[in-house]
Amino acid sequence: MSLFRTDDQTQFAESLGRTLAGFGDGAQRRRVRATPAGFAEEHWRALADLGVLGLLVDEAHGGTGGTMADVAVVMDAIGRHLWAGPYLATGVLGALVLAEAAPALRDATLPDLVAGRHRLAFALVEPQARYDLADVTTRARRDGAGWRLDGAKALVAYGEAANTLIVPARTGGGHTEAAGIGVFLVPAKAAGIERRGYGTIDGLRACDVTFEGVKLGAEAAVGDPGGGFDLLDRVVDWGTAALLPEAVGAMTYLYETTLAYLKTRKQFGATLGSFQALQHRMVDVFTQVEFARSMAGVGRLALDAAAAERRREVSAAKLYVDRAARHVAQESIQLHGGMGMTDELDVGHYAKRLTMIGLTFGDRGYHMARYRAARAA
Amino acid sequence: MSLFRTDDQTQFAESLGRTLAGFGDGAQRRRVRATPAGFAEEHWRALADLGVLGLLVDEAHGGTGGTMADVAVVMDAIGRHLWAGPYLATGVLGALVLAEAAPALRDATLPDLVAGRHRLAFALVEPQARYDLADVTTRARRDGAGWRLDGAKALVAYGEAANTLIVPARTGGGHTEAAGIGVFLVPAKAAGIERRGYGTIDGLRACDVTFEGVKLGAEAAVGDPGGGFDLLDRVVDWGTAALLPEAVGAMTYLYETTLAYLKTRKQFGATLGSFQALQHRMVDVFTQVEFARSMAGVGRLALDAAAAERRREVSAAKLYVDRAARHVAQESIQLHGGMGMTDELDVGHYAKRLTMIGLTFGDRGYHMARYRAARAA
Amino acid sequence: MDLVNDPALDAFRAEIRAFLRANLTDDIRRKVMEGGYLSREAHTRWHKVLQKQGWIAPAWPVEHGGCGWPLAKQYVFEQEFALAYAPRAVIFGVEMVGPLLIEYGSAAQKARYLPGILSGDEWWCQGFSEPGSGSDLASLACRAVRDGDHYMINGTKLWQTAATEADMMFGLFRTDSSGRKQQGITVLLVPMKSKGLSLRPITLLDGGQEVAQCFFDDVRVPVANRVGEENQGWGCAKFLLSIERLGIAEVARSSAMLNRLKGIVEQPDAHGRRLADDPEVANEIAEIEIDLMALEATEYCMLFDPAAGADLGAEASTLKLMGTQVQQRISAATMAAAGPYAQAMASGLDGDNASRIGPDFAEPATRGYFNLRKISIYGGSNEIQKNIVAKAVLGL
Amino acid sequence: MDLVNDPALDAFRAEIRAFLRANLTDDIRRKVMEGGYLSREAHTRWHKVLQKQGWIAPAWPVEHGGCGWPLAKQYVFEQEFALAYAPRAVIFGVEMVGPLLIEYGSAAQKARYLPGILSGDEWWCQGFSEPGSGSDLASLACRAVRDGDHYMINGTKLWQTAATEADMMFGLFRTDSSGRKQQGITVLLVPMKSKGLSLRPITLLDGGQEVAQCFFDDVRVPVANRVGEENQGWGCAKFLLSIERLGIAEVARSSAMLNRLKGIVEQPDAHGRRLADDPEVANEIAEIEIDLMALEATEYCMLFDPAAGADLGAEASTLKLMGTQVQQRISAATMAAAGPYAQAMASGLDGDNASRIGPDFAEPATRGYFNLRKISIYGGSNEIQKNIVAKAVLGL
Repeated sequence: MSLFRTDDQTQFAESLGRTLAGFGDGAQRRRVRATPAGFAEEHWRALADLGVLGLLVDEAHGGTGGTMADVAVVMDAIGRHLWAGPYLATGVLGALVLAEAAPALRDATLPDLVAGRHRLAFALVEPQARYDLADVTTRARRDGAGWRLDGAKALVAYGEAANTLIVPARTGGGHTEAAGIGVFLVPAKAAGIERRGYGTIDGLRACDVTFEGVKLGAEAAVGDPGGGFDLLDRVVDWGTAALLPEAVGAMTYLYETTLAYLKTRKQFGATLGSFQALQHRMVDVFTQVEFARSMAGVGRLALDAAAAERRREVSAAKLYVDRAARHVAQESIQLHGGMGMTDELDVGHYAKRLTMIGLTFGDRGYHMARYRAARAA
Repeated sequence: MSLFRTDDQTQFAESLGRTLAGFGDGAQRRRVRATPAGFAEEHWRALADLGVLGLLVDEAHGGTGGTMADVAVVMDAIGRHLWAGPYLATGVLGALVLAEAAPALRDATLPDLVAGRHRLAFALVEPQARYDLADVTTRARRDGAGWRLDGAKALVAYGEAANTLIVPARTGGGHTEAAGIGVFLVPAKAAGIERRGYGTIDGLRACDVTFEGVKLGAEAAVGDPGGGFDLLDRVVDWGTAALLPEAVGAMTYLYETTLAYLKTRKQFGATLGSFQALQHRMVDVFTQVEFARSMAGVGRLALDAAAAERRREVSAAKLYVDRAARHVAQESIQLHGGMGMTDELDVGHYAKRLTMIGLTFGDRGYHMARYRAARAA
Repeated sequence: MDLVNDPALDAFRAEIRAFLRANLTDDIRRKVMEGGYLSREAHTRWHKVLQKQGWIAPAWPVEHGGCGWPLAKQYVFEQEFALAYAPRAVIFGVEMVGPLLIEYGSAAQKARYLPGILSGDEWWCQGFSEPGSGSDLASLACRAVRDGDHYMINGTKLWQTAATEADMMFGLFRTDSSGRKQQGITVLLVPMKSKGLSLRPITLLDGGQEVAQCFFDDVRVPVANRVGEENQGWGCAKFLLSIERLGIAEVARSSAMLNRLKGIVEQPDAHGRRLADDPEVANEIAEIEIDLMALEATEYCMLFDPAAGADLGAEASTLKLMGTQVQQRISAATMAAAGPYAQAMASGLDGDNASRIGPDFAEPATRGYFNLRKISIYGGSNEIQKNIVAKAVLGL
Repeated sequence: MDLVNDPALDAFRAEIRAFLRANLTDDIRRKVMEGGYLSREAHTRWHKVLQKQGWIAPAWPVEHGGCGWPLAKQYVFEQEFALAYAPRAVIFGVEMVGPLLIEYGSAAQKARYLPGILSGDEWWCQGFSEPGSGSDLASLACRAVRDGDHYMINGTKLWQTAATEADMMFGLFRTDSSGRKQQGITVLLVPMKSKGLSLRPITLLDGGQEVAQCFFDDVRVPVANRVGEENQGWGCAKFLLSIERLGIAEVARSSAMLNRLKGIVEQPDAHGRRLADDPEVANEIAEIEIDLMALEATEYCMLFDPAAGADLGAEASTLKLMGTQVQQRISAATMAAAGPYAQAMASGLDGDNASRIGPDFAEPATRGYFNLRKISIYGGSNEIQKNIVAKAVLGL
């Protein structure tokens, strides 16, 4: 992997861009996002047809055996077009977790995943946990050869549309201990599961999930059921690294749109772009976007490194990109003036998504602490 | 006391301004500051004649029984004219400490202080202590009816010109404990005292002082020799509150000078002040100066409050003014371009003084911790 | 920090507190605290309580039905209301139309309109901005042509707050295009039910519809509804803008919002951990608190400095600049306190608790964060405020 | 973070490290680390060591005595030198005059001047800025009038770094005032010993005299000293400015300064306390470190993106903007680490340890803080860089 796109990736990005643009203008896409599912089945299939779901799946299971650099191309396009759907948890986190799952489950599921017939959701957040990955109170108890799951998860993106939930659960240890956590693959329709759906401010669909005496087979546990924290930590880092190009894509849209607005909107008999104070602020926006783009690459490259370096650099990249995203989002609204405040313009919707990315998989406080701890390690 | 100047104070400020302006232009004042004493005896006398030294001294001892609002007028003028000399430790801290000293010492010294014949210096800093007031290792041991002093102090402003040093020393307790600290008035020429002088980056004169078996009378201890921490803390708050109007005065100079420069300096066929990006930055400078001015008033008013509120608000004011000062100093240099970098322009010298005020009596980290602690108290 | 150091005001302050304790209902208090939209019903209910107390118009002269209070009393009044999360009186009538008419209105206009403002029965909206005239207000183009004893209005106005609720608009209209753009502007009072006047509510980022666009299609307004002389409206506009700057620092409202935030971060979670113990959170709150102290002190200085004139000068723009920063910063910190739950948006805009996901404060916090982006844009954007200071104060 | 992921360069990197370990003396290393002024003697001593190694001019073509290295090798070279606190070669000769003459010089000029640069025996200074022409460089007025086979120069140049040490100046002079200001500028090479040329060293904020003003009073320079055509000097100037932007991010130098700061804050004090354990200090350093990572990655992308052209575009100005911020922020944090001792200034500018007050690093840290204010002013101020990006990249 490198910081630069290959020619193939550039072409891939172009065809992705055409496909996503074909999903309609901002208002049309918002209407789709406001449906109960939060995305359109035919759009999902169109993306599957482009091969986006198999990027991280090996060829033996129908995938293309690509890298996170390929995923970054997808996430950037998603960010630019403000598309929302269960891609991250399926094509990235799901592919990653399934590759380490029990062989039978893995072999049965991955080809369906690649083909767009099997979706996953990541049931990470617990109501009390904020961003602490080790704060897991959902419990998995041995139950014969299998498991019995009890507990609750919140803010599960596209959990209603998922066939399988990825669920960290406690098999032992105290409830903020890293030891004693397992990662489970849970059929979404298993008896004892309830899902309560709602929209999010950034136009996603999420749900709260409760597990009450949910019976799972032995194969539901991915890897060591008491030593899954490292897997969880790694999965979240992959998820984080995947959000960064989405943020960069959205920032790029805002930069381009705001710049175009400054070049056309007139006040005091001149375009806004002719006012030096606004020029300098727009240069800051441009700079933030370009630097965030590089930093998203740093986060991606770090996924291949040893755990301490991976943690350190993924957190560094998240911190940097989030700060830039917040700045670009705020400036884009401000420079659009009153229009930037309206629901009908796309600007605010991109701004909301960027703001929420900053609060997903850890905020500034969380990643700063994690960065410093990883650096000291 | 109020946030506003009385008419008397406005007149006082004007005559002070005339007197300080009479000390010469920037280059002339710098030459005076570069002398071994760091200030001119005749300037000191001129200020004493204006009554600045007796502002905080009661009328019984020859003073005018004024308030810190009067001192703020003096410090503001000192800041505006970048005058440097032993005023703070003599007219403010010295007057304050002497008022609580043994009556004989107090009655003998205060009239001389008011008349400009007796100067004090504040030997606060210890080499290892940074800003921690309780980190005192200089020791005062009982010695018959009196005391014996051993230790070292650093960065004593105008210590060489002082007749008396104000010296916090440990009489008991562990060496970062608040209990067991006394405040002593030490004749500067007592046997066993050595002073090593040097200049400072901001044009002051300072010295390191060592005490080796210095014998002091019983009257040297101000108040309770084991319970002087509160006095020390209060004295430093008065000193801090007095630095703030000095900073505001210096910022006001920089604001006015930089604004004048923007109005005259031409580039690209127009004055710098016609460029909107610079206009907006200059508005920020103006805003910072005005808000810092109010906040210096808040710090001053807080001196009369109970200890927790005094600590909280003095620290808040210091934090605010320091941040503004740093910003104004940096912008004044930047907006002056290359000229701002030169020693011959006054701008850089004001910037240096402002920067050093930010590191005197506690920096950002110190006052933030103190603010939070006082708020919780 | 107690800047209003006047024992005579202490009793007054106590009186307000007692009144609010006795009269402010929980539903209204909570709505204000959360930055939600108050219904016209709730607004009117509160207005009637204030009216009974005689506290509708603190700044108006007594002869027009106001309290006629000196500035210091108004200041304390506003402070206590804000700290208690009490709503303002319906803003445009009391704070803008009243002073405008008292200054420029005819006797007949005062007699006709002031009572409705005081009773709360007639609501007003402002008609200043237009699609092409935001920052550059004087370029407004919505045209009023004299036709006998009427003006005929054609064009459009944009960003009218509460227009859908309002009975009347006080607007600026173009009556002459031949001279400088500041000339040829006239103030007219327009009934919102006028034939030819239609509204398009505008949904904002937070999902609310507090503003609208107004379309004028041959709307006829009697000449008697003109305030001041024809083509002299720019003077009225400047007068109103200078009023709008008073209190624009929103110090007491920000104090209240900061108190709320402190309450939130001091709540222990299920493990007994408190966000307030995170040094970064604690520092951020401390910094906001200190910025707010500086804002309060500066506002106080500008309002009460005996050496300054009676009117707030252009320096007051700095209060808006810093005030909006503080408010936006508090709203960002409040949203951040919600952590992942900031994202959830289960309830409608007026939804009650039952339908919220996560902690109660989370959803209003996020809506509030996005809603408050407006305060650096509306009422003269922060960029315009800087231009004003650069020109009027710095002489650039 | 290891961006240069090329095993072929690892051996090269090891070679440089070994060379520096063996050859860089402590006095020079420490001076660079502290940001002090290197004497001409020390500079020359180091230059001779590099010359023996053949490493004077990494970017020059081999036929002119350079290393002819590809960009990646130059990048690693610069990186390792910076991390080891090794001085640069005397900057104007190798990095500016050499490339200028290689691009625009006559064969005779190359033969005459390149050897002196490579040997380090002839020092150069730049003659661009003037009292009235700082940001607006093209407005320069220092006049060169053709007089037979000489030019006669009158006027003044300002801010010439190392002018007091230099043997030659490459300068921009006004040879025609009739057209656009960018036209009518000519590059001349001026011996500093010329009759009529005098210097006034300028003391800067930190007490050093690294720059000077140059006065030209009927200074005669042979026409043979003209580089390129008469009146075509603006093209040369732009060429030089584009060179100056390369490496202007100062990533590796900043990394080295940050390493030094980390070493300082990790030192326990007399009570075993470390500044590094203060969360605010730790956060500040972490933030700088992260900003530096972003700067490094962005510089790397701009330099090595195969999809981009060979030349750094105006985007490179963003590297200067962010690079100066990082450097100034490190210098501020280093000064802050000195606490009250930041104020002490006992030694002279080249004073040794013995005369310093407080910790060794304190005095250079404070001088460094003030000295580094220059980097956002010189070489095209940050405001000018923003103008460049706004125009050339954003099309505003």
